[in-house]
Amino acid sequence: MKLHIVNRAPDAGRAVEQALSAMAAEDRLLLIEDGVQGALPSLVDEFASIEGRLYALHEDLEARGLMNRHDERVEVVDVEGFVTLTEQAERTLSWY
Amino acid sequence: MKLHIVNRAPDAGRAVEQALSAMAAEDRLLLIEDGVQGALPSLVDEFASIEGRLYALHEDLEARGLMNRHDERVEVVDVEGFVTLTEQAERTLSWY
Amino acid sequence: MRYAILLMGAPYSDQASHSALRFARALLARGHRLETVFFYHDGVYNAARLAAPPQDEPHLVDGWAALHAEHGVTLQVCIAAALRRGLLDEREASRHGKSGHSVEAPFELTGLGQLVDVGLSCDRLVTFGP
Amino acid sequence: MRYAILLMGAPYSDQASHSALRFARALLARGHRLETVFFYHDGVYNAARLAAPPQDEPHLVDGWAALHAEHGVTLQVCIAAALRRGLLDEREASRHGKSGHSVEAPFELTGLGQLVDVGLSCDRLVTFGP
Amino acid sequence: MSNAEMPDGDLLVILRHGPHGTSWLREGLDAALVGAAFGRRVALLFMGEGVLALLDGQGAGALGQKGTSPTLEMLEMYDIETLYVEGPAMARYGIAQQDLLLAPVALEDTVIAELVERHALILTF
Amino acid sequence: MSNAEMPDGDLLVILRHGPHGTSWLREGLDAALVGAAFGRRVALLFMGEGVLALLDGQGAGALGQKGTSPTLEMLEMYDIETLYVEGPAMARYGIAQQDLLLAPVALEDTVIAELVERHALILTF
Repeated sequence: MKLHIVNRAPDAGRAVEQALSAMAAEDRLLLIEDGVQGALPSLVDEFASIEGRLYALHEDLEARGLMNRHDERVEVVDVEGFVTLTEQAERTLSWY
Repeated sequence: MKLHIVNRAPDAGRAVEQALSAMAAEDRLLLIEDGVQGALPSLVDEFASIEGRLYALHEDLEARGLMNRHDERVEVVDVEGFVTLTEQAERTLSWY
Repeated sequence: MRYAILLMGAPYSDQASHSALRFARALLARGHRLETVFFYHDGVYNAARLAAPPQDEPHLVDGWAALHAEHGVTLQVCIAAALRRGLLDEREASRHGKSGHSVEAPFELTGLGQLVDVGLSCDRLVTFGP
Repeated sequence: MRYAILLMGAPYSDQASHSALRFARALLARGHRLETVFFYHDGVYNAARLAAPPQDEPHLVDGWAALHAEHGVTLQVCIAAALRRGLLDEREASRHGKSGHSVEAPFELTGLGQLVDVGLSCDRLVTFGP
Repeated sequence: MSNAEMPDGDLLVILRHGPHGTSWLREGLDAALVGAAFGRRVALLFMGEGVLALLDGQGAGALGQKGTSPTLEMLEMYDIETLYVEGPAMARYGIAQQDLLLAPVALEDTVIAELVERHALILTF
Repeated sequence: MSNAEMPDGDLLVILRHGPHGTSWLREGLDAALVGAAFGRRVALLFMGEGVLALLDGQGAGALGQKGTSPTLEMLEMYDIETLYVEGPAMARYGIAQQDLLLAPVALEDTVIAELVERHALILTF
């Protein structure tokens, strides 16, 4: 299992599409920095194909006022959870 | 008349969409740097609404091997032509 | 006409600095006047006096300095953007208790107000973003 | 586990440096070892010794140095990316005939081969892009 | 909104980035504040991702980085009261007027070109 | 292409940017060359905009900036012969195999995940 990390806003390029196209069936995706915009209910459908394997970083949601606005299908983790995700994955790939 | 300048690749964000949405009826759009990718026939339809007012920079097309691959509806100008476009426009806006 | 350029891209990271320098040369060749190049955001990195690019690549810092020497173009660097990024002239270095400096003439550290002034007083402001 | 971090974003321009530093602190707190932070692309600007951010903002250069002092993390800066961008230690400055320097210990200029080595020898490499 | 309602101004700053992820928003706001401090008539347009700058409930970054919300609260003090937001972007991000700080006027794409027309200097961030 | 045809390797460098506009392509290729020079088995995947790196007929930049074509020609000398290109991206940019330098293998999205799986270290540029 690999962890894919996306830090770019959904509208800032192709990072999300590229991450999704490189994900294997059990891989996970973590949204950090402006990537957490993708957790908004109006944008989260982009991630429908990986439901249950989509994470977003608590600190970055909170700084942006998105903490109670994110879609409930996104699992929120804090930075300790980020470390745990990297422990559980054999490798990480970053898409920026 | 204003000159809008786009230097970002079509896939690198929303620069093209934002430039188009801010253009008045007589405004012109110049593609430079990675923006010249938009002159490829497979991508140029994005600019259908401003046909006749779309320019691309010769030097940047040439460096990328796009000089004979661009769509014929794009007017190619060199850097002197770029200066002329800025003379003719009251103001310039850059979208990056 | 009186032109100004706003440059916001780092040298050697994206093409903005190359584009801006080439455009500057072309407008001067055409007989226009270039009052100022204003460096903001990562554009301030263009003022790094120690830049040592490979010899077969254009030396952008020297390129700007030549524009100043030949045509009197002022090279204004936003001071707030520069200090954060470690670009200090002798005066700022001493003010911050640091030895050494990373910016020198003809680049000058200046306030952001200059950008608005120059943008409104020149006939054309052309922005080169990253 | 043995971790390495690859950082490619400039400080104060995007969040990558903040994210990387916070992640580094968290993995160390969790009992892992962080061997190296490798600075590449605009990440090399994190080594600018003269950085003078406003006092109410995090000082990232000092943040990295503290990580070295407290946990022995090596701070490796790609030399090719750094020289272009004006980031020279005393040795490189003298080699290029320039007075002064903009990078100092604990940051070390090193070859890109180190990145590949560290990426293959550590258990985890986490990249923070701009 | 009709033409008559849109005042002419000196400087229009177009903000196209959200908070925290990059310095664009802060650096764009700084340009606006400086312009206003020098006596210019300044308007702001929050476009695309920039609409997220206006969301209420923002905080500091995890390492204590300052956000931009405190700067937004200073706009009125600087007499920057002409605020526009791109309507289609609000729809895209699922944001309603009551989610927003301040009280920007929502514009359709077609009106943005007119707004641009009415300012002497436009800076895009 | 089936699994059996894809060799395992040490380093996969994913190149997602075109030439000239940014330094990403050059810096990614440098990482690949260094890896190969140190004896690692290196493969390249040109993805998205990165397919434009492979276009024939590129030149130097207007100020004399070196392009990346000369570097591509050095790949074989460094024993980097495992080259992949994203098929859907070729279609998007309207590029055919005969437009390309070298002879990369075109992959569908679904195979990219497998390719990633088969390398110990992946660097994205």
